[in-house]
Amino acid sequence: MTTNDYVPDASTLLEIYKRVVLLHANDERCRKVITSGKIAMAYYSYRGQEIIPAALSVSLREDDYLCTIYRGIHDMLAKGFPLNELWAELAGRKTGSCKGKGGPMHLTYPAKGIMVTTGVVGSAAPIANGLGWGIQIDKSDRVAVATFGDGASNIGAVHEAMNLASVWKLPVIFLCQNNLFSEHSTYEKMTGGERIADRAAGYGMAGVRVNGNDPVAMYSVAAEAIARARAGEGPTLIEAMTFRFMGHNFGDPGEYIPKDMMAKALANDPVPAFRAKILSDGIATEAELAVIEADVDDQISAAIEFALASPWPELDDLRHDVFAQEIEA
Amino acid sequence: MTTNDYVPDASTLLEIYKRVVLLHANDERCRKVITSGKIAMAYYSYRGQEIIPAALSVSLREDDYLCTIYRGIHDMLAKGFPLNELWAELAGRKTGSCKGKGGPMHLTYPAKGIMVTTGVVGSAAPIANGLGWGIQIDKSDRVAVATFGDGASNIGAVHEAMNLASVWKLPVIFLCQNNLFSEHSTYEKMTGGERIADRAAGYGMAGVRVNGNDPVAMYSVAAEAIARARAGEGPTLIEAMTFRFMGHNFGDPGEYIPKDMMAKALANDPVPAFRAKILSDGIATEAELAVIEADVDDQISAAIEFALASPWPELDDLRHDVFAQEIEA
Amino acid sequence: MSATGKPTVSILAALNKALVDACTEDEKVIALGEDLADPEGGGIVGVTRGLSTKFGDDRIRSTPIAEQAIIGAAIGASLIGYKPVAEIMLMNFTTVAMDMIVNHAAKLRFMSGGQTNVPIVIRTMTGLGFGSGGQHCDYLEAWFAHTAGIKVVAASTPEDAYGLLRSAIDDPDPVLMIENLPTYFAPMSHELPDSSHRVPLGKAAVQRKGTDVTLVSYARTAVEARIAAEKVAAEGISVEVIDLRTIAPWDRETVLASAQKTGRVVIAHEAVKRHGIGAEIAAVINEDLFGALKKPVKRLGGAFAPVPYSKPLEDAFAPNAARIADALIEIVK
Amino acid sequence: MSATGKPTVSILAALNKALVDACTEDEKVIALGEDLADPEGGGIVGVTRGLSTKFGDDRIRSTPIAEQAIIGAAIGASLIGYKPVAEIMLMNFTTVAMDMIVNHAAKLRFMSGGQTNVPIVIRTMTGLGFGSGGQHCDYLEAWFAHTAGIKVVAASTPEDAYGLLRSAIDDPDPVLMIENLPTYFAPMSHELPDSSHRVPLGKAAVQRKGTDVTLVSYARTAVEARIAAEKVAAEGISVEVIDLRTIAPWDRETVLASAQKTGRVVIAHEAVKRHGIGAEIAAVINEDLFGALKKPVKRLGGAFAPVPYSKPLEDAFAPNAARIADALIEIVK
Ligand SMILES: Cc1ncc(C[n+]2csc(CCOP(=O)(O)OP(=O)(O)O)c2C)c(N)n1
Ligand SMILES: Cc1ncc(C[n+]2csc(CCOP(=O)(O)OP(=O)(O)O)c2C)c(N)n1
Ligand SMILES: [Mg+2]
Ligand SMILES: [Mg+2]
Repeated sequence: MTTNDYVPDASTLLEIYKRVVLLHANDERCRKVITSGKIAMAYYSYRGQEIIPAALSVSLREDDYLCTIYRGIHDMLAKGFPLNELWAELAGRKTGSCKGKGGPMHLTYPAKGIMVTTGVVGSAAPIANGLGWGIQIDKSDRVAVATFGDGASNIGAVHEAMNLASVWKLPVIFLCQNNLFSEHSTYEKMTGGERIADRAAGYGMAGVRVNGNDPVAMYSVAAEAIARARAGEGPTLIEAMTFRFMGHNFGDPGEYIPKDMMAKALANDPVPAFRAKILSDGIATEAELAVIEADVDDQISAAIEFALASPWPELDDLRHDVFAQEIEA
Repeated sequence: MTTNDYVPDASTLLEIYKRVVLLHANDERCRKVITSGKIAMAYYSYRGQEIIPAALSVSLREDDYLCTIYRGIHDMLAKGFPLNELWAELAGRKTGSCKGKGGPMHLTYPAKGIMVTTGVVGSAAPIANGLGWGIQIDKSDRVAVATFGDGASNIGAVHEAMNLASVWKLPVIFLCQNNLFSEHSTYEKMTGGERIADRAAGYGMAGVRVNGNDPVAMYSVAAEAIARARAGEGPTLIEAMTFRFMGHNFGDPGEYIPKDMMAKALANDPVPAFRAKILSDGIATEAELAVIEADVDDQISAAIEFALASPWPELDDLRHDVFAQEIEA
Repeated sequence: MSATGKPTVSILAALNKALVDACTEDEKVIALGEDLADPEGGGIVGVTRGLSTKFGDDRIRSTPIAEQAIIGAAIGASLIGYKPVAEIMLMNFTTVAMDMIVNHAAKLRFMSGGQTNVPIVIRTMTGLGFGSGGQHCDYLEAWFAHTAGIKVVAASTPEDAYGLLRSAIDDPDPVLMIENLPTYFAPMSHELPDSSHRVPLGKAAVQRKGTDVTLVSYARTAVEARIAAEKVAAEGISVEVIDLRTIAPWDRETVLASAQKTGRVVIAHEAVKRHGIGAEIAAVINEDLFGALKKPVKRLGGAFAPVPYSKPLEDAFAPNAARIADALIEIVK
Repeated sequence: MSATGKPTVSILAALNKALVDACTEDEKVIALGEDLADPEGGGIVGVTRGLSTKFGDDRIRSTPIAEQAIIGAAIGASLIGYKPVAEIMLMNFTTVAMDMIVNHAAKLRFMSGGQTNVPIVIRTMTGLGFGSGGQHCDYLEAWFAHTAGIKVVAASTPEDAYGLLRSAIDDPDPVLMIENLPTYFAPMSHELPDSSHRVPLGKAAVQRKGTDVTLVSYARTAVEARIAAEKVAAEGISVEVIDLRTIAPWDRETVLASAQKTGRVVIAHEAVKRHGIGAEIAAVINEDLFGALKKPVKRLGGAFAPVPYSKPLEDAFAPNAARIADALIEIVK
């Protein structure tokens, strides 16, 4: 783990934890709601990866940009995606952020800088560069974050994007959430080289591997990269080590995951560990955390109610938003 | 420059020089013939890069494979592409290796292991992997060479290919001929990182930068990489530093090339330098070289005559070689 | 696998057997793709399950997520005598490999003057029905049909799935096989095809004889077409149901003969209607049977929009049995 | 630029002025592509020459050879208010960027429910005539016309080149502009268009009025079409020449009205005939004018083969003025 000047104070850690609570609770609810049959959707649980976006996002502003992937609801909630618009979109309702047209793999909410969610591996990175280019022309200190998985590091789009970001010195953070698996394939088997972070050197770009499940380390590495980008000093590749507890997607029994590997990961579940730290460091009391957690649960319940009470799109909506002009029937 | 156990003896150096003579003379003729109007073709001169394939190819066998690019006639001649079939193809005649259908950018000659010439930047590399995969299944000690330029190092296909070659430990040599330009763009401006060779580390692959204009250094680096591949020890990325004297393609005045850069390059033209070394090392006499050079000129003249005397394809040929079955008119 | 009682054989099972039989009969048949080998689950839906265990890691390989590298490796191996079956998990991901497929696989035979050829099969999966939205269920066959040098096939029965895949592997040129996700699993047949079974490329199947109207479709839409034909039969409409099976080159002879006979043609596919496969077929029918048709050729296809997520919109996107039936009733009016 | 004497204005000059004017009038217009800026020669044929000098390196940028990165950067900048004009040097290289173009640029507006839009222009060059062979001159417009969410335009005159490019830049959605290499340079007009000139997207041009036959084409083929029409006029055949200008969505109204009037239609394009643009147009004409045509719609297009290198084969590949004239004569027989 690298150390730098960016150390989270108590209130920052509490803020990170609050976001973790939201992410953690929302994931649990998604799986519950699918099981209950209330909403049918393709769902890619991020359970186990909550710390990463929570610790990153506290250094981001509303006007910073995010491009994420199908497994990105944690990234988006941390960036401020509102629960009603989220749940209505997951439910395919007209009140969803994308009017029900996008769904879980294409969640978008520009008001909070959430510009693109892609279902195509690697494709968030080249688009984030364009956001960075715009920021550069604007002479602003905003930043753009592209997040993707370990598997995505081996696809062409990510390579092209990192080289361009480096030669253009773009204010882009490439956040690789290395959860050790791409679908059913292990990171070691599919990825040449010791660490994905090492590839940054080949682009003349800053690169760092960090324990993404450690809120302090993740915060400091993210804060440093974001500061670098804001200062116009170019992009950073962050490889955040983590694990996904729930398999690739909802319904994946994960038989391909070695039992001991899973056991070890579960034993190191970062969320309870972080909760314990918050308590032991005296950052918050059990009672205070209970309030935070209950409050989040109520918000999510309300959002689900809102979603399920919302109207479906009309068939006519198929002819809108293809172009600015509507398509004749 | 790296050193290793692979040092070319006198006869090897002479063989390399003989190939250089052929490459050098054929390039001159191509430009002459175009100027004369006898043959109209898109031509990408490799003048200045002759040493690289000459010094590589003496360690290759006929049954090794090559995938190259539009700027690849030097690579192919060094690998044994016969002059008649070459010139007839350049002239678009039925007697050409590709029956006139492929032309200068798609020269192919499997009998000498010349499997693919692509006009798409980067696309030789993924295909070379497949040749390497076949070699692996065959349990043979053949190797496959993919050659491409510095500009190609920034495109996705090359990245995907190098990672796959590394994780599959394929017998593939990735030969990047870094002539400092991609069309009108400089290497420094378009490429992140100090050296392209450094990117190999990110794939867990052997990588080396070498002066491609130095026959001894180029030979040793190539011989080592080929030996590694034959031994089943996996791929190598070779970055061979060189320069192209004639601009991107025939007719490119090259105004974008800094005058001093060009002057310096011309002053270090590797071909006369190598010729001088052959003489000063007493590897051959002036008289012997004169014979070699005259002989090559005669062969090329004969090939051009053969080509220009050859018949054009018939229009019906458009319906053949699309599929094994012919296309109905 | 008894010939009586409920069907037990799915398209997925037929595809799996086709791959097992091909690998068994010819050691030059090899396969690669993401999560394709058994350590990675034998394919995300299991089409390739068991292959790597049976035929070894040299021949059957899982790959990194790198579609250009996947198709490139298939092309290279095919140039030296192998018959690779490459999987592109979903058809939308062919978009990252179009250079390899179109500029290389489809063209190398021609550009080399026949010195080389590319006997690869590219299997890819797609289809509406799972709410996967705009980037996971497009039908893009029209792009490949427009490309000289590659053939395109799709099956709507286990027998055809088996026979087409075997013929595609036997074929000396690249073949793209489109598989439909929602119809992988339903048992449709009683017997797994025997290893000698082949479906010739370029030959359509007349799945139901009829006299009033010709219904041309393929892939999942052919399943819907059969249901629609059954439905309108009750109303006394006799439909000739043609499953193209090979989308490119499509079987002009069979389609034109049927159109000549019935004088009415409906073409239906899940792909976007505009500039879809139906356009070429309709154009050819009109050229060939000018003045001989009783009604203009009717085309049904996907809406001119990306595939929507929301269920009611997704359901409305493409022709189904009900909409095809309506078109059949309307055209015979 | 005198209105008398020989023409002096080429399509290339018109395109260059369109870019200069657009950048001058709107600082949100930016451009990127390989060798596009002046230090790299201002574009390999000079379409973008002078832009980076005039508007600066921030707005006008040369890129590495990385088409996915090029289109991705254009998309990203367009999401936050910029109007990027991205160049893909040759149309065959769109194959490496199809994911960015099709899965992203064309779909983001819809998938985001209209929260975002992608006002980019992709300029790309192609065309037969320089012996560049199988990977450098394909016309692939049919792929994009089949894709909901992106428009496709091509010009055959300097005025249209200017007006289409300006309209494409003004348009709030992605537009693919196909430029023809062989017809860049020939002076065709006397005046460079004025900066207010626009050609509305979706509107075809009737470039010659006629009564016997409707000739539909676009891009370089429209140039050949005008020559062919002139040629057969001598033989007393009156041809109505329509240049689509916008290939997708194409102008049904203009084409159908003309077809209705003449009762005979020839469609010609350089792209491969099978499953080309002509198929959709022919299919629609036949649906709409069923029974009203005097002759079946005739389609001319590229051979079903990769583009060959050898001159005689390349010359034979696609329709030219002579072959179009033959088709016109035959259809009025
Ligand atoms: C170009 C492309 N190829 C294949 C897929 C299918 N696919 C979806 S997710 C996935 C695994 C991605 O793994 P990783 O990048 O590590 O992200 P994670 O899912 O682990 O978060 C694959 C192969 C895809 N979406 N896009
Ligand atoms: C994918 C793709 N993009 C763009 C081009 C156009 N192009 C042809 S050669 C070239 C420059 C390649 O430079 P480099 O890789 O250094 O090879 P060199 O020509 O210097 O040998 C470019 C951009 C292409 N052929 N393919
Ligand atoms: Mg992963
Ligand atoms: Mg170069």
